[in-house]
Amino acid sequence: MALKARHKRFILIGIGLGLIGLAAMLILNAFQSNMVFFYTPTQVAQGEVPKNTGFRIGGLVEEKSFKRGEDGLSVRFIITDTAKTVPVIYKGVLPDLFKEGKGVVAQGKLGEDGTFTASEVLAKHDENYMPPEAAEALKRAQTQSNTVVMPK
Amino acid sequence: MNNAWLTVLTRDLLQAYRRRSDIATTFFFFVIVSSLFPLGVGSDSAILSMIAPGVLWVAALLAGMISLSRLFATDFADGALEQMLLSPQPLALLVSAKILAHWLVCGLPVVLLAPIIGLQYALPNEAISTLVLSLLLGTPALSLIGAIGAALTLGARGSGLLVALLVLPLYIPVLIFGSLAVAASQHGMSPQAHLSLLAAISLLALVLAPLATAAALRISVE
Amino acid sequence: MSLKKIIFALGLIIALTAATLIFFTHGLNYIGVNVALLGLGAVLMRQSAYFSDNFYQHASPQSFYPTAGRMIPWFAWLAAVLVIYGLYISFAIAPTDFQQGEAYRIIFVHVPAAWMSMVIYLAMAFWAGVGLALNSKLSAMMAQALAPTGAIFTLLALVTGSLWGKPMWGTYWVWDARLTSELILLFLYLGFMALQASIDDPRKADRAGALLALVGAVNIPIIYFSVKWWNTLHQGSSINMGAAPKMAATMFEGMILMALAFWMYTIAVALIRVRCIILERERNAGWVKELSVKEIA
Amino acid sequence: MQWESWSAFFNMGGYAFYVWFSFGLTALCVVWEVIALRKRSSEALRLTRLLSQND
Repeated sequence: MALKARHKRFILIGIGLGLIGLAAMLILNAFQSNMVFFYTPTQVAQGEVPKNTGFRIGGLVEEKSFKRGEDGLSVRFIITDTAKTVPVIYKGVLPDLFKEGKGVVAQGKLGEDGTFTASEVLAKHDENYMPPEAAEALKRAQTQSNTVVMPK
Repeated sequence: MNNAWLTVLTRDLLQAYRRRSDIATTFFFFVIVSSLFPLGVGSDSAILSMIAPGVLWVAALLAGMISLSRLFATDFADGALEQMLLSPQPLALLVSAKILAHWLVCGLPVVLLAPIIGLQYALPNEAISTLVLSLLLGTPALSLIGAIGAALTLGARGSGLLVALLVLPLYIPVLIFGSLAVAASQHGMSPQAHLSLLAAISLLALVLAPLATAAALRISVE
Repeated sequence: MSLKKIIFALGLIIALTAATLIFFTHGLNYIGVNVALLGLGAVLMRQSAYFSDNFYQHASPQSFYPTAGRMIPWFAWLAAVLVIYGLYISFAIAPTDFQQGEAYRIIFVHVPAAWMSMVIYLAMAFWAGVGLALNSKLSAMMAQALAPTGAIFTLLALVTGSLWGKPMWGTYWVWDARLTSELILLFLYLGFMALQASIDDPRKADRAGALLALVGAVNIPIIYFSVKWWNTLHQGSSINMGAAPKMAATMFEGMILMALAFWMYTIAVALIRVRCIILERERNAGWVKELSVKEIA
Repeated sequence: MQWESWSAFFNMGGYAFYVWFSFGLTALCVVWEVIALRKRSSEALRLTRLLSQND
């Protein structure tokens, strides 16, 4: 079958565009499913986490959950995503930004009893930068009226 | 569909058959590198199965890379490349035949061998099937992207090391998604997202890499 | 040059700068606006003096060499003034951060360096592409002159980032998407420079390097959007067009001043380097010999 | 002004190492690049002169 060169080029371009479209579909499909740097406590509760291996768990440190052990080194706290919680045990130095109510990512293993034994704890901070007075003012404004939307 | 395309493909395959020792190099490189790790790390099967996805993917990646510098070098030396540049057929099309030949010779054997190596690393069955699938979807991208690097360094000084410097950074996404897919199925998660990203990378490379390789060849041979 | 041509050239510069700014501040949200601006830029490029009838005359190394020489002091002084003012704002005026204390001041070098590492790569790929498409020597030389500075800024972004990460996140390095892709960017710069260095014929080296730069340009959006695609440790960007910056005004000011200072510095350094490259490559041209004789006298 | 004394300024709220290392390294890179470029241009000019004198 003798095709004209021009027709052949059109066919090739068509195939190329089709393949690119297919690739775009596959990428969209991938981002619909679960691909994350860390898992949330809700996912832990629903068992959507890797089994028999370490993983990262992320969320906020629950207010008033932080306790230091008798040895002065090990710490216990609870990670929450405001729906579910996971208790965490950790032995080692905490980053400076580690605070109750702030973001945290812990690497470690989930025990049989549902306690997460962390080998590394990292602080996750947000993209807000402001002087302490401004942060204080924002906080006050928020407690006065809950209608004020704070940047997360 | 296209005679010139088939000619290039069969010619490359025939050449590879005549120089079987070259194929064997790739093959044994993969086997030896992946067998060295247990000797260096220890025979603890828990550790081995933990590092298996990464190690096997890195070994496959390096095995595919060491044969890249030969992809266009022989054709360049015997003048066949110049004929291809002058031929009325689109160069990108002919280049795609050469890349397919490279994958059949260097990529496919690694895919077929992977289950055996996976057993050595105490991988569970589902993980082994994911490993094979991920290599099947990912290694074409390695050959395609590698061809750009091989064409760019044709005739450059110290091209072996240069190919590594140019190509390895571009390989990283393939490596990441490939090993994550295996790790996911190892730990009872679905590898589907990673596998579809691998397929997407291969498809994009299939469209763009032959064009870029053809342009690079025109620059290198003039 | 006629007034019409000057207006075209200015319009071109404004359109391309606006497109780049929108891309970096708002990402894909305004892709339509961005494409339109780039299209406008391309149309103006065809019209403007530099890229139509007089392109080859203006773009010859011979006429650019003295022009670059005249431009360098301007950009160098501008960089010096901006960096002094920027450092003053960053250290004396900008307040302490409410959660990171003084450590956040690393932002004043880290973010500008990270921006420059990406902007320089885009500029490099742009000049490389122009060099490849129009076969102009000077564009390829510009691309070559930008690469080392880009590599330095990429390295600085990585090192200052890890020095910031240690006290704040608790680690010098994590393999998250953004850090990893910035590392890949460094490798791409090094690969570009190594490829150019290892091809003896300079014209061939130009074109091979240009192709590599364009292939690698695919990586830049991956770096920028990785933060949004993957949920990672690295925080989102503080500055988005259309929304107020999530920073105190003086902090924002310091960061922008430092970024502008880095930008001016980059232009000055790239111009000095392009002059070196012109001298090294055109050594045997008559005008270079005349010039050197003139400079001795 | 943000600082009560020079020592407070240099201490950077306890983050002196990280902050000054970052800024110092940046300054070092810039100075190094400028010096290297000066060398390169004077070398290029010198060689060009040498070539033109040989004619």
